[in-house]
Amino acid sequence: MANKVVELEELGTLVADGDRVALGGGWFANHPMAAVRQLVRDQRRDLEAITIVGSVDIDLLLAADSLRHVTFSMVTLEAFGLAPHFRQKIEAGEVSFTEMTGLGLLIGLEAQGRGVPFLPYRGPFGSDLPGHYPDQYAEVDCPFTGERLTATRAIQPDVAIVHALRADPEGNAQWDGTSAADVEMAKAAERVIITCEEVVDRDTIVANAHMTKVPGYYVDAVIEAPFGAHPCTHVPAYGLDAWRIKDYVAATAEGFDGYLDAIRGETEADYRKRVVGEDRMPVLRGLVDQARVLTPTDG
Amino acid sequence: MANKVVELEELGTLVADGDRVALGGGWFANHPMAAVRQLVRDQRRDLEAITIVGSVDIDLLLAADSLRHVTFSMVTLEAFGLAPHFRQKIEAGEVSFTEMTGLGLLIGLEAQGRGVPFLPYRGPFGSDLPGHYPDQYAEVDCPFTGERLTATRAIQPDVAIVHALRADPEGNAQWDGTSAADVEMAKAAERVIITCEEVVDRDTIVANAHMTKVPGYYVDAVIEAPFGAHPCTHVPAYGLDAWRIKDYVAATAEGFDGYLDAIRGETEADYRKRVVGEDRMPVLRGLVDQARVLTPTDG
Amino acid sequence: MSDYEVHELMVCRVAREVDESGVVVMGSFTPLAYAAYMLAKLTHAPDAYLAGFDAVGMAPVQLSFTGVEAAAYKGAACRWGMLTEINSIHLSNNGGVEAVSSAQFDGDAAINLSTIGPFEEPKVRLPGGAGAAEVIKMYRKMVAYFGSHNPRTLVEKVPFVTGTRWKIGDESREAAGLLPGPVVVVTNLAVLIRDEDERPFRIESLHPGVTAETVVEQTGFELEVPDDIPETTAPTDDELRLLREQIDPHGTVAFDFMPGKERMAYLDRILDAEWSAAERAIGR
Amino acid sequence: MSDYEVHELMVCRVAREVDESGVVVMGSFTPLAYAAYMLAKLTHAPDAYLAGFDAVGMAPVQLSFTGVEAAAYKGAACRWGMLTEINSIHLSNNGGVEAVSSAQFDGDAAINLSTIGPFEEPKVRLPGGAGAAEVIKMYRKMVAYFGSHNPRTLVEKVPFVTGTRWKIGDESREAAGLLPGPVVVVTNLAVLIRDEDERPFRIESLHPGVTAETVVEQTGFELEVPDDIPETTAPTDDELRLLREQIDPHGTVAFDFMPGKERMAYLDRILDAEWSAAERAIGR
Repeated sequence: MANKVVELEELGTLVADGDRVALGGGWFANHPMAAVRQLVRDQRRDLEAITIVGSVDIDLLLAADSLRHVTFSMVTLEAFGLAPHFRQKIEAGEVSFTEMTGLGLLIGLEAQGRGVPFLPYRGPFGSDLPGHYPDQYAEVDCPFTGERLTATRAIQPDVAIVHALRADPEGNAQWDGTSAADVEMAKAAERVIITCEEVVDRDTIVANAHMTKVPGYYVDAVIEAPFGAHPCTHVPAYGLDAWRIKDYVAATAEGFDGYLDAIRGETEADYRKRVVGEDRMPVLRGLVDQARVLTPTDG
Repeated sequence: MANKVVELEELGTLVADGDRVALGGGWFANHPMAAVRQLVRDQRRDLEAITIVGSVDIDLLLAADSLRHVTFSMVTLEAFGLAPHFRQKIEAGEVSFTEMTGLGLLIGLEAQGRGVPFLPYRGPFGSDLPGHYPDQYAEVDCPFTGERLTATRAIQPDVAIVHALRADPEGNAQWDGTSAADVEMAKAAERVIITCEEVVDRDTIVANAHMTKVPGYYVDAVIEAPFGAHPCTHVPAYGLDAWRIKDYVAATAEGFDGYLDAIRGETEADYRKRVVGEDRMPVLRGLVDQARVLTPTDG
Repeated sequence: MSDYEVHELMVCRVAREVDESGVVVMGSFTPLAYAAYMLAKLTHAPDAYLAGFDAVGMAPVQLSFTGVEAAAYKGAACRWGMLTEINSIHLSNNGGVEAVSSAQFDGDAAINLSTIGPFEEPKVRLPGGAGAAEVIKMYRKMVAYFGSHNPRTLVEKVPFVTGTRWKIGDESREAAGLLPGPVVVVTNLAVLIRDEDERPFRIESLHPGVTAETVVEQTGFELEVPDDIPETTAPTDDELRLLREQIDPHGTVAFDFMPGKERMAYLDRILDAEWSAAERAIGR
Repeated sequence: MSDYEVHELMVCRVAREVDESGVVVMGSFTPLAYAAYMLAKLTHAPDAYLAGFDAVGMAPVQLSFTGVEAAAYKGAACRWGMLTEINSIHLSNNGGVEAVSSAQFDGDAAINLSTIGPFEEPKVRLPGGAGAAEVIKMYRKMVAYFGSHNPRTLVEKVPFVTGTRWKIGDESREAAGLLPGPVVVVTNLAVLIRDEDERPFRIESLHPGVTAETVVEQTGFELEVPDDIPETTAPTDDELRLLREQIDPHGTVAFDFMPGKERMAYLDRILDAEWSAAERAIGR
């Protein structure tokens, strides 16, 4: 059976300077942070990042001067504020951007994945965004009803990096919780890199076949990266490391060089030891255990 | 919690003469045969059936004079021959039909379900079928690249009937094996009827959430119908009752009135007793157990 | 009647818009909106169909910054991804109620989440709208909520339209293939509503102690001021108990209402409580 | 070399077209095509990615009329439905090899599965093409197989085009956005191949004892007849053993080659064997 497993350190051979990179995850969930850190270590330059709802993944790449362009529908640290480097770099004119409507961006990725140059939908009528990007949004009339629809153009990333719960060596990748637009990114991209909490054997995949969202034939490389979404979540493996998100924001306020230097001077295993912490790991997993469902009888 | 469970005998209040009815399943898998038999008992008339790859479901409705029109991409009894009444009724000009290409039909259902009047795709270029149905197929040019694509028009059934492995009273419905176009039919239809092998409580659904393919908000009625796809398969509950498919073909050759009279004169529970048979049920389930995966070491 | 805080009043008022028709989708963890949906599902709308993150058919959950996503999946009937959600809910007219907040909002129910200053050279680059541009247009009801009702937020015309309701009146909405329904604005001062193309927002109710004059003064767009404006219905004891004890015991909703200086210390207290709960869960 | 039957030769020849690039999709249970895919996966193409019914990333399975669908799911890595399959395989140029049979086939690789006689008033209403119209065009390789090579099946021009290869030569396929690859016809007499727009099908190999003259006589469309035509490579002992003992012990492939009179009795024997296996499985 094909074996696509490589080490995180080999990421640099799979992502080139200048590539258009789709980064998975959404909100605070499941961004491929171990891969992002590796891109920072590799000092990748001039990347275009594509994100639906980005977070510290995008912000860290901006801080590290790895991006020339960001395509997004939202980038936010939610309760922890606006994404600081996202603001700084765009406001200073140092990075160009394409702000898309969420559905336009998602359906653009979908279009590429299903082999059509565009898809129509009942679009964001009245929004000022489409007018800024005539190469991405157009109008199209239904040939049957005459209804005017929004057309969104197919978007093809050079590479998609998404973080899964587990994958087998062939690349069959599974999610249990949030998968966001990971599947659409993988289907749209020229090359697909799966990072995952755990590489498992095929039998484990078969036993949970309903959780396989990206089948192996799409996948070029499988990378085991435990806590690979940290400090973001990967449900059900761990909850949000809000404390380290706060540290991130605080480090930004103090100038960010120390934060970057630390990441560049260590391996991902070092990062896990230093930032996640052996003693903290079980508690971060416990954040999932303590999460509560309510029933009307609780009331 | 909403309780949408009704008896099979109430199907007649949910499907009216003249309705456009999408019937789930594909190949020999998973057609909603219990519901089909009930439509025969209810002597429904002038229905339009929509099927992707139909089988004895379509053929039986034709035999019972319940259809005025069939929209299909294939109707076949596979190893057991051409569908006999499908041939007879169309060759005699007694039933009209729309033969669509498989992807055109499926994407037409998809379009309706996702709220667009059409969808483009790289179509069945060179096929004679689209030219026969200008209301269903058209050409559309990509507004970005100019590429000429096939547009398939949204198809809206009045009602979809699909057979699931299990559903809860709210209508959350699960499949383990073949779901064919059941999901697209449910999403496209004005009303949705789920028949299922077993009605279960919500906890069972939650414990298998990855198998939920039609969520409850789509669903109007849930009907428990064990062996509800018989003589077709419902994997992993039971395999193909090839012996009863042969009986069906033989009954056709002898004139089909006896076959129809028997169904009309009994309840579905009677049918299970008479045709499936208490003693045969475990063997039909055993057809699933005996199915074998091969490994290269077998060689 | 118990004492309550204004964010509790707002949660309860937003909850009242939630009914059992259509799906309610929660994206980012926005505590006030989440609390309102949970409250509705635990009280008057037990059959409300909720989707949060990629959990579809959610049970109501307790709010927390670190575990709310995990909770969403625990009681959910179905797993999807973003694409299936947008096609099966937003774009297919299955959206029920959407509660959004934005940097700016105007009298045509347009929102700005993109920029302060020129779009290409922003003074403040805002986070962007995610799916809001399409969602607020498609959903049956739009609820906009603002913790601070002032004329810099509620403006006459947003300088940049990230998204808009598109059509307001039921008839023009239906003519455009959209579900008919109102736009309801819930703020720390009042409730505003608009449901006709040719009439502006009107004050539906005033929170206790707030005058119509204050609301007009603090609103950048035209308002219709009825002669007789009721007071916003107070939360019931049952609602307050559910909110405080079950839905939001750590107080995530109040966080958005904290003044700048107190925010970080307040957040630390919430996070301490969540950490302790996790430690207990793993038996430390 | 063992003795073998022509259907076994055909299975082995079709299997040789299966490689490890792209996905192979099996729709209806067509025993010869299924056997070929399984044989390939068990021999030279272990990484061939198979999808059958809604089971994606299948393990190879044993053939049976009553349980092949169940077997498909048992070792599969993934579950999809038809829509995801067509968008993720067929239409996105991930299709590897498609083996089809049809009522009629012509020199332009067009198939008829719709009608004998006028379309609206057919003499014989055929089953329809399912996804074939789109699939044979999109896939990298098209394999057409026919158990009875005769000029009524292999016709000059099909009277009704259910679907077609659309473009044949690699260059014209790539210009149309299609994967380049040949059309291979495997019959009970010979193997034909076409891979250029301007040249007709040519005889690639002849089965033992068959002459080029017979093939030309039995083919309704123009054929190029090379001077020196090799004999179709015989199945190996290993292939025959896998086919007979593992892949198709009940003999489902041979069923399609049975003369009319023997068909039903033969089918009964297969079904008896399958029933017995099921009884054993449940311990009767």
